[in-house]
Amino acid sequence: VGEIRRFLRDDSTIKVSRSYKEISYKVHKCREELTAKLNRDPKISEIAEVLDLKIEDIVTALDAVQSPTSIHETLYQ
Amino acid sequence: MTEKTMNHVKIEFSSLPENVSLARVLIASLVAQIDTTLNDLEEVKVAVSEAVSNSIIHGYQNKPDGMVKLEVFIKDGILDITIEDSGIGIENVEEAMTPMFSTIPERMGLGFAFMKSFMDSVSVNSSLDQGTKVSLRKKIISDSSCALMAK
Amino acid sequence: MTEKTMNHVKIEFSSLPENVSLARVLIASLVAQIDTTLNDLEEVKVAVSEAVSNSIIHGYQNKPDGMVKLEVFIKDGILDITIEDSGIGIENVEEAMTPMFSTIPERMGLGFAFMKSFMDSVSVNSSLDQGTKVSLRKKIISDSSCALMAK
Ligand SMILES: Nc1ncnc2c1ncn2[C@@H]1O[C@H](COP(=O)(O)OP(=O)(O)O)[C@@H](O)[C@H]1O
Ligand SMILES: Nc1ncnc2c1ncn2[C@@H]1O[C@H](COP(=O)(O)OP(=O)(O)O)[C@@H](O)[C@H]1O
Ligand SMILES: [Mg+2]
Ligand SMILES: [Mg+2]
Repeated sequence: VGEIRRFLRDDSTIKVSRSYKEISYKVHKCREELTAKLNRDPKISEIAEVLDLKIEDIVTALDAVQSPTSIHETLYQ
Repeated sequence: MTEKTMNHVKIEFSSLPENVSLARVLIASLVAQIDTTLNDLEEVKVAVSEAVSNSIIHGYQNKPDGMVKLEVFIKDGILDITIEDSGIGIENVEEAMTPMFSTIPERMGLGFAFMKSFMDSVSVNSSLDQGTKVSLRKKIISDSSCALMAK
Repeated sequence: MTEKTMNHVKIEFSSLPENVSLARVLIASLVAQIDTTLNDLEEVKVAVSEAVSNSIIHGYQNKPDGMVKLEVFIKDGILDITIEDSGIGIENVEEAMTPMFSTIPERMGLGFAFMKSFMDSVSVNSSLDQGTKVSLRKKIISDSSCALMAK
């Protein structure tokens, strides 16, 4: 078991996940920069390429740090 | 391209408020499979959240023992989504879809308005005491970019 | 606490390689509803990815027209997950679960070993030409922290 764990840590598919907050910040910044450069809203894949992130991580990070929307607030009220 | 974006996903989950976020993450990660913008992604997420919250809040009146179904087809750059509950149903669909109409005084009554403004089409089927099915459609990829990517 | 962590989710999706990531995102967002560590989260994600990839690669032999089912129950801090396909099935389950065993020479044959090392229990039901069902279980929250949170 120990060996498998060590193996996993070294495996490139399981990079230590950077904090969602950090990813989310970078994604928004990158989107602004690319929008200015390309003169259009960039594709998610373009942002992923520039930041060297998996689309999966971008999607998860964006949702994880989202400020509670009115929907969520009303759900809990 | 056609082959690559063809996908079919069906999910059913308990009518818990925390599952709104589950539905958001799910739809986001599906839409992200189509090569699209963050803006499209946000719009679809909001539309789906609104429909799923409606099923939980209105359909099941916040009781956690209902099940909400979400089904997604992706084909040729078109996204077809249905959100279904077996809750109380809607008496007058047309009235319910009117902006600012809500049966709960504190609510804004803008859920259907968001769905209509963010998706290409919204249709609602509902029967009292049987449940509600909302169908949403949006073209994500234009034919030209489809053709381009098929190369 | 009990009430809050009780959840039930069923999903079915096309046997496409990109849906492995869908399953990962889904399970991550579900497990994150339980107040757990990133380590637990990573472990469950790996176990689920391995089982889902097996269904796609081995069960459906990479054909995209199969459906993979994933069902998750969360109750009292225990996570029960099943991954099911209607693919080719496994002839000898015991042999298949042996570390380093693979029917595809280039593969490492460690999928089941990962599942066993990351989950508390792994059981496999399979019939040739009928399909395979993998059941995974993991206790995420200890009784003491459960009691703490119930306050
Ligand atoms: N799934 C549903 N089941 C029962 N009633 C619903 C459902 N969805 C919407 N409704 C009804 O339609 C009305 C308008 O919905 P919406 O535009 O989302 O506004 P709001 O949710 O703020 O009330 C709701 O107040 C409710 O009466
Ligand atoms: N869902 C499945 N359907 C059919 N065969 C399977 C399935 N899951 C696993 N197997 C068989 O079990 C073997 C071992 O699986 P695993 O430990 O994940 O290693 P690997 O995927 O690297 O081959 C596979 O090579 C395959 O023959
Ligand atoms: Mg609403
Ligand atoms: Mg495997």
